[in-house]
Amino acid sequence: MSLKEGAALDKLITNNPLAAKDFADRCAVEYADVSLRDILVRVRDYVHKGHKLLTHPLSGSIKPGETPYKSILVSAAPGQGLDLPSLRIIEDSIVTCDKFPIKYPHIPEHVLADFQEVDRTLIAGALYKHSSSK
Amino acid sequence: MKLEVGYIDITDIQFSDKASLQDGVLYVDRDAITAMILEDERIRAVELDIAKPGESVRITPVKDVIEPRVKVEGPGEIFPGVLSKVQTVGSGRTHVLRGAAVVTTGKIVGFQEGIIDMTGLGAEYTPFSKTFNLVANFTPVDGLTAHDYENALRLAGLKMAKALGELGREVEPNEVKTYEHLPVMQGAEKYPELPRVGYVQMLQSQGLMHDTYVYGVDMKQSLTTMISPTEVLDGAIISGNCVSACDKNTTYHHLNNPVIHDLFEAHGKTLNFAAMIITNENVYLADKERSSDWTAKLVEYLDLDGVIISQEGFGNPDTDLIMNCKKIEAVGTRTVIITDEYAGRDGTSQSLADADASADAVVTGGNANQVVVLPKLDKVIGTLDYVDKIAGGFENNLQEDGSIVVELQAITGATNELGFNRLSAR
Amino acid sequence: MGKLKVLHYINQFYAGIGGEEMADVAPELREGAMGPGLAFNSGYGDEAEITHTIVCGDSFFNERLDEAKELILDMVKSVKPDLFVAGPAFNAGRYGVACATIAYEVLSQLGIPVLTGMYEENPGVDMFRDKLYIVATRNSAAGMRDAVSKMVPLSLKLARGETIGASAEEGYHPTGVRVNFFEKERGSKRAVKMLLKKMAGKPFTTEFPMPDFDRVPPNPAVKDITKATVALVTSGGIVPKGNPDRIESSSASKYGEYDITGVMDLTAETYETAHGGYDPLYANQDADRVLPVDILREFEAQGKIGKLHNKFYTTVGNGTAVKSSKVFAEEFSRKLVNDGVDVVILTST
Amino acid sequence: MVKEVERAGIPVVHVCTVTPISMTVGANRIVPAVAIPHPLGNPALSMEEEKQIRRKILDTALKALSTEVEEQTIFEVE
Repeated sequence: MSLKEGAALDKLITNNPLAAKDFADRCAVEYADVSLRDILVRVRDYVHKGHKLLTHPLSGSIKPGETPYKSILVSAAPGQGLDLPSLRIIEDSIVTCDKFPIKYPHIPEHVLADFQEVDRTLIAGALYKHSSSK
Repeated sequence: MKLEVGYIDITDIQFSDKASLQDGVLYVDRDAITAMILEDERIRAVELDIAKPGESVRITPVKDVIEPRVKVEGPGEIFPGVLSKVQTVGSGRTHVLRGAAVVTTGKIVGFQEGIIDMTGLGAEYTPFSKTFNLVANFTPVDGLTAHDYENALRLAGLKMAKALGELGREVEPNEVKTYEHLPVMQGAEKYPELPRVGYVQMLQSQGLMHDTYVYGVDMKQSLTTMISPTEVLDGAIISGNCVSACDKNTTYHHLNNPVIHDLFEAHGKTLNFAAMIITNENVYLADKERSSDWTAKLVEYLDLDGVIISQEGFGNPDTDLIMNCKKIEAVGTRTVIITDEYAGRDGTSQSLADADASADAVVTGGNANQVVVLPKLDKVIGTLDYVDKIAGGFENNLQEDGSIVVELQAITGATNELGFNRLSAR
Repeated sequence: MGKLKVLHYINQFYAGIGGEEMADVAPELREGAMGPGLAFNSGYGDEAEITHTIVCGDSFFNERLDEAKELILDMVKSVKPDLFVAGPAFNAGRYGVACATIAYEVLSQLGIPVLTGMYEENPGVDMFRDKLYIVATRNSAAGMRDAVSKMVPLSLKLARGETIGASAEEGYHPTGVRVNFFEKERGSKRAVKMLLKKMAGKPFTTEFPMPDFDRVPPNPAVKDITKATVALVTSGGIVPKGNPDRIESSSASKYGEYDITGVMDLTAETYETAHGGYDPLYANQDADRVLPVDILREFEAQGKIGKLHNKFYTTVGNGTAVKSSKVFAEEFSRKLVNDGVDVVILTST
Repeated sequence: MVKEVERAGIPVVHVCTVTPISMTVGANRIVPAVAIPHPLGNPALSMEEEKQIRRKILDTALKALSTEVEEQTIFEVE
């Protein structure tokens, strides 16, 4: 499984330090220590600029408001115009996110580590399966 | 494929020196089961307990629920590709310990979910308050990764169910039902007047704690495919899904898939249950497009007049559901979808994360955000440590009087999207 | 506790005054029950009693709305009932609108529990279903007995402040608020039945209606745009700098109405966006990119349009969000009509 | 929102970036816009070029309002 020479890497927008570290060689990682909702908003702004959403923003069944972490893949370069399915999905995801209040303002370290791991595996499944093909 | 299922009604469960099943009473040899579980060196300790309907008992955090079954005649064994070699099941005869269940609990990660109350308000929302449960609470060896632990726990639960099921091998069932799934052409010839109906089951398949296995294969690795519904009754599909307690499908749900049962009940009378299709719910959007394309292709290829589509889990599967529905309607096949809702605690928010005009026939398992107050119960199997941390719990939701305030989403099976329950919403 | 005191609202027809020719009669307060009220009273038994009835002509109510509302509210205040029941109106459009309108006034102004009933196609249902409970009835007075049998228990629950079950249980038109309840059959069974009906082309009822996809026919084109008053409306959240009305960035509880008399150009110093649904940078730099006041002033000066309306309306509608600002739009559309606006340019992000 | 304006009896043109959404929400006269964060502008261009784009879009909008339509119609900007 080798990466195409010279091909631009897809962007991983994440607030999960574990995913940022682990996938640094496979994607253009844009890490920020912000809220899950802010990650969705950053992704939305990319979609508005014409980038395509590659993974579902509501990956996993852990609700927004429970896990603080989110990693989302978007295409490396903006495409020709707006990708409508991407738009619909990201905007509906933000609406959905806003239905869930933050439940745990203080999460113990070991639980944070578990949340990071689950978020990481959700993206790993997608990345390792798809990085060899388009 | 023709499967006879013999249902043995379980009326009580007790620990005993010797395992047996007599007059509906399931006698469990605690030491033997413990020893069997500890053969897996990843598990350091296990505590076995019993929870019966009506008892003041709360089980949490629940990982999986499994019904004991045994293959009496015909090829393969129960849970093929996982506990036994890969061999096509779904024909011959299978015995079921109806009314009994194995419930697994244990800390896999630092946040977890799944409440089964055997009495009180919570009991009304979970089907497992009505089963006689053998509950296993696991502790792993130190340093075991979450992946390995999930795997160990999943296998342990299946082994327990298989061991209990074995006790019913020679028992005369209370009821025997025959389920027959005909080859496509034969079915069409036999029921030329009846509409051809299919079942599209969407399986959760996203990653750690979010997976489903079919004959041992991780469903996210598979394309949409076909299966005989009788295979499902023999344990071809098992749950590795531990998240979103209210709308995940436990292995028990798969074994007793209500859509399969109700389609079989109508089969030959008002419809011809012609095919079952299984598809996945992956994270990658390209996968979602591909899998739903494939679903619609199979539906068209099988010339189905109508399908029921069931969902599993929260959030992104709404996208798979709508894609499947839209594409299947587009090939001219009528659909009914089964889902649940996250309409907010006051019921006023947008229920689904996706929508389309073609989804005009929806069955709902209810609003998972509805808040319920569960009374203090005398005994807790597992731990309440995570009640604060489970989906649908709130921080500091343990009240002074010992009652807990949770959303329905914390209760195992409460808003099931196979249509297992009577709960609905308008 | 004594009997609950019920005030009943009916039209001229059900009061036995007459049909359409008598629809102009003014509101009148009478003692006791009459017409359908008698059926209600026998249903209420010892629990409650209609002590007074208000009769009002449908034309009077709909044509002299403000006057009717005021007269009737005064009557309600004088009676001080525990419960206000209107109709049922079945498929009578103006009666249905009157029942729902006055019931909503009584509920919102006086805080008295209210209930009405009508057929699903009665326009009163769509106008008020999200504001009060409206019992679903048949389309004609032949369904009176059925309507009363649903309205009596539900109205008693409302009067006593009891928990109201789901629409399917209580028999009211769905309000848009999702309420859980236990069905008689499990979901899979309901799915099989629904599919059989759908395949056979028979009517079936979805348990979750998808968001509204209805259509409104297009209005005729404007005859002469160079004489027309053009109003600007935007869902892009453009507001005066500082967001004086504190319009929320999403799911806003209000809309903005702003005067642009004399405003020739929107600048970074004077306008911004309150919208949380897109990257605000570009709109904040130059709000004309969302609300094109600059060019419309130019057009106005060149005579390409009659004039630019001196107010614009703004919301933070999200392009894809289905729960939109329908109510706001109804309200400002009425203002636009009253202000003599000929055409609207609505901009969305 | 556009439907409520139409229902009130005022001809309305929807200038909207995502025309399929405009179709979904029931607009009858639709003019495509530039991009979501700047529907009637383009920050990559000079101020005067941006205004030119805006003029063209609004000219199209006026044309749409002056044109009889039977069904949902998208008026492309020339």
